[in-house]
Amino acid sequence: MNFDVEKIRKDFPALNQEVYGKPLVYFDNAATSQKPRVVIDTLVSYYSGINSNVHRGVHYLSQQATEAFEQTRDLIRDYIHAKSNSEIIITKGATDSINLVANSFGRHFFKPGDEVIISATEHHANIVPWQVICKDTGSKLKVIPTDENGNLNLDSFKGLISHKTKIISVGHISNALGVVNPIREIIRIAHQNNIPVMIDGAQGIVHREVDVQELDCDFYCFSSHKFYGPMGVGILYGREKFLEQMPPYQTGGEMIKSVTFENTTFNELPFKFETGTPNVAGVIGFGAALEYIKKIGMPDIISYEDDLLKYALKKLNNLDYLQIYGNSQERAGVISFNLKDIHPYDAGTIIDKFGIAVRTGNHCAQPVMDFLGTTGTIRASMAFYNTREEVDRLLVAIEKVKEMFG
Amino acid sequence: MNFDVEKIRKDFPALNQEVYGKPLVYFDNAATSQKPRVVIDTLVSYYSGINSNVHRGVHYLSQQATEAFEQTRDLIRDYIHAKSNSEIIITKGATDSINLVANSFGRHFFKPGDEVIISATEHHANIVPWQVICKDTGSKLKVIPTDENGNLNLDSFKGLISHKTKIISVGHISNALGVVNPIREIIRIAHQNNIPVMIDGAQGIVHREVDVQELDCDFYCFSSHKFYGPMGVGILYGREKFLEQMPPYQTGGEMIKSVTFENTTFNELPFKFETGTPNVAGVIGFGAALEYIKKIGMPDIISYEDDLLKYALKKLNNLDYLQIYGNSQERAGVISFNLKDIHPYDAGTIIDKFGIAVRTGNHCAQPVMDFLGTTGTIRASMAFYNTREEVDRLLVAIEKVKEMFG
Amino acid sequence: MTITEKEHQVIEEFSLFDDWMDKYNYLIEMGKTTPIIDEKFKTEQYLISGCQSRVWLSAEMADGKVIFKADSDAVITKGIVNLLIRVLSNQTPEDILATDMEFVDKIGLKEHLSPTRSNGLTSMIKQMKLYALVYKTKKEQQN
Amino acid sequence: MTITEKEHQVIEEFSLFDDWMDKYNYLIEMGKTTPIIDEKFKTEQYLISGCQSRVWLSAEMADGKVIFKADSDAVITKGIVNLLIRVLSNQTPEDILATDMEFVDKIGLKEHLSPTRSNGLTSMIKQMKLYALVYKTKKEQQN
Ligand SMILES: Cc1ncc(COP(=O)(O)O)c(C=O)c1O
Ligand SMILES: Cc1ncc(COP(=O)(O)O)c(C=O)c1O
Repeated sequence: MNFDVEKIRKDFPALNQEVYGKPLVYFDNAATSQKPRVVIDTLVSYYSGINSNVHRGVHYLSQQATEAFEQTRDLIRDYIHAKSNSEIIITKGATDSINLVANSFGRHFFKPGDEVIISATEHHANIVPWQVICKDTGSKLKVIPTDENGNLNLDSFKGLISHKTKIISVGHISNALGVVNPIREIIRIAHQNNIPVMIDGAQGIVHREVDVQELDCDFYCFSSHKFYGPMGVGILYGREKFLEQMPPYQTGGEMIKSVTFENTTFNELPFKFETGTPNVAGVIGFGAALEYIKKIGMPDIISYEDDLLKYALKKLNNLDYLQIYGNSQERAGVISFNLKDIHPYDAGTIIDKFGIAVRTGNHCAQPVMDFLGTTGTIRASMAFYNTREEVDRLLVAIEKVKEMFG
Repeated sequence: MNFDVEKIRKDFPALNQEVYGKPLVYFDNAATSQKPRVVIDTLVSYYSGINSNVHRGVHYLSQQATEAFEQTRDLIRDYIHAKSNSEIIITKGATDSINLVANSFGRHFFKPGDEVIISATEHHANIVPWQVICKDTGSKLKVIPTDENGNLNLDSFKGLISHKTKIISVGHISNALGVVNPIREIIRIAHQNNIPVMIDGAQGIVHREVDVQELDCDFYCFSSHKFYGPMGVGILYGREKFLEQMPPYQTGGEMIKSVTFENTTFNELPFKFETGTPNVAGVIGFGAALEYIKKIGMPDIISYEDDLLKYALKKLNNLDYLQIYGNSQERAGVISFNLKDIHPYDAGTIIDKFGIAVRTGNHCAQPVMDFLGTTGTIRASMAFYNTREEVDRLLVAIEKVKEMFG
Repeated sequence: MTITEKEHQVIEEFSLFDDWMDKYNYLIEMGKTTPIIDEKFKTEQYLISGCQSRVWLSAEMADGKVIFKADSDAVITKGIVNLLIRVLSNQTPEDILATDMEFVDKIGLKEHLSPTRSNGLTSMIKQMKLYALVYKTKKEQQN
Repeated sequence: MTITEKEHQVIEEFSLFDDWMDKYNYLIEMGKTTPIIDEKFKTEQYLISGCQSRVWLSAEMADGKVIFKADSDAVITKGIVNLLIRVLSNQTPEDILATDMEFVDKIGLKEHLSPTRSNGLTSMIKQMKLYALVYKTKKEQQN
């Protein structure tokens, strides 16, 4: 493996800083990742150069910006192996993408009595939009149960499916526990019953290779900012067949063909779902992130991350006062834990003082916290630029916490 | 006046470039503005420093980012003189803001037979969302007519108002014609009838000082990217009284208080309307833009821009083969015109070759184009960094177009 | 003349122009020449989307060859579509389908025209090939 | 002791600590001390929002003074709220309303605690002042 983590770390300016006089350990990657220099440089050169509004502009800058913008769409399509650019919708984030589908698919396809299936380990972004649309359309939300380690129960899942099920939406990787869900199996079962499946890939895209055609999912979404790109950009992949049938979500400029006060006809895919001035800089910056990732190579990234995760788990498992959640065969990116009898907030406050950024709380996944019987956990989420030394430093901090509160 | 345009131009890296071997003249500011260096630098230092997800994070970076993010909200509140931060909602752009209000206000307050009033000179972003919600709720869209110069007819407006009118939404400054609408008068009349008013300030905020309390509007929205800030950020000001009553728009993380699969309770204002990871970098960058604008001083900016606009109008009026639209007493930022018998697209294509960025087409305001009896116009939209020399260069280009096609 | 021969002719003509102004003047000239479409074709049905100006394109078969006609409300657009017609009209459906329109790149049309415009260009070429495909299919069904 | 006197006491105590660790150890100690709230107050109604951990706060009047009691599921948070109680409890509503709680800044609580947390802190202080306001209003109505 040609993977040199020290060299890679140099690509990320934010990693090279001190916090409270100590070198930063950034273990909050599941919340948002740091950005390689090439992404930051792309933003600078965009705003110093071709910055302008895209589409419909005849002037040079607008042409350049449009070309760069649409080339990024090519890049994204290519990266996730979608069939065509019509299937790549630019949004402002994973949450926006899920709201789009819940709203547009839901309003079009749901009738009173219909059902939506999600899982017990979802992020709020993949719960609440479905709750709202179910309430609005008189449909019902059903939940795939999990065992105490965050493994979804596929037998129960099969039992939930009925002719009323209109869509299934599950996360690729749980952000609270790091469990990789059996989405292939879920998609296979769903499709046997002719039910479309949406995958919330906010964490999945970061730690796994994604081929939407091979996965055979109907929707897949993620955020740029968790995948080394700028903030304010999200992606929604949708199968053309469904996108064609779905009504527009937000409306305004760009997404229309013609407007009179009496009637409006909408533009073709993907523009039908993209209104207002897009985040051109952000999108082009995300293109730079994708190029960067491709250069490092996802297979190398995955094997390095898996190795680091295993190392961390082994070390943490040695501490008998730790409760580690999500002990699944398939896990990635995230370790969620608690020190027995110590509030995660207390622990997080002290760990922070060691210059280590972990997240504490419910991780926007309150139902799974309720299920685990805790108000929150400490979550260390890792990226391919993290190191074993950083894991060791986390251990030192944890031991100190134990000492202070134990 | 302490206003040195040559010095100011040096603050904007993108202005310092050549296009087709000629110094760029950027007259497409109404589509998106260029950014001062301090905005670009802020993005760089954010992404190289405190980049992290905001709210709920206990670690240092998250605290810093949250503080900077919320301080920008202070800055915005202060800039438009809103009463409290609860009234400042961060969106992804003006279009997003209008969709939010149309949806959330509309679904809550509209009953079949109700009416919405907009104007004949609106941008599609302030037409289509209202069309959609009217259709969904069985309400009716009414339109304030305009004269041939884009001046709204206030007598007709009074005639449109009825006890069924639920909201009035008009632009502050028309992006297609540059006409400044009599929004004070509209708000006064509306409030006499207890009807709330939304102002689409996408262009207004750029060329006028805005005090939402003094204006007494109920909603006011705009985009960062047209106001010298980064892309992917919009603002919605809303009167707390209405925001409190309105249901959330998008749902997911951040905007909730508690989630179970059965029930979700929502967070307080402004967070109730903000879900998903916000564009932290963009918001903080917009803060830098506001500081910059405040330093230059809006009164100076306005008087310089007005002077430049007058100069350009005088010059263009000398060309008898030009048709100039929007000849109103109150205009700002934009000159929309056509060369008689020459298609704007033909003209724009040639003007571009002179290194001059103008926009051609319907400017996302097809109804006003229909009304003017044209498929499109050439639009030169100016900012305080444009100069008289640049106007002169536009004139040379126009004369060349006349020569080639005339 | 075959399509390739016509392409070479066009490339040669454009090679004479030193600057963009001459190219555009040439396109403007082309925009003023026939064949102009019959008014009855200037309807929604024949409109090509994706251009900032309106372009109407019609096709008919004569002696086993496709005859294209077009018009646009913008002169430069009309010049471009007429250039395409000059190369593709009066050719067999098979030949039209087979060509990859190399000349478009070679004469700097793509480079000098915006993505908006080259989208328009792409739409025009796509539409022409579509007509060719329809006629080819019809012919095959008749055999 | 007046509020100001108590504030000075706290500021003095904190001035002895060289590093953050000592400050937190002190807060943890404070978190372990009484007055702990009665279990019956540990309900939604007494919960203060805006903190990552749960904080319950109750108040009652005795001899014209407000007595605060509080609890939290996190020790540090409990330490902080107990610190506030130490300064504000057993004071008149008027005095509580009048103070601007300077000591919070002076002992570096704001600086060392996150905005999330200082929001929690703000919420706590706000809630305490609200209680004081209620009691003040009640008193005035009785007169
Ligand atoms: C008057 C007006 N309203 C709304 C918009 C939409 O703004 P955005 O594209 O930033 O959402 C624009 C921008 O073109 C505008 O000029
Ligand atoms: C699994 C999952 N889904 C959705 C989201 C929401 O992503 P965003 O906040 O970028 O919209 C997140 C981010 O926290 C996540 O981890």
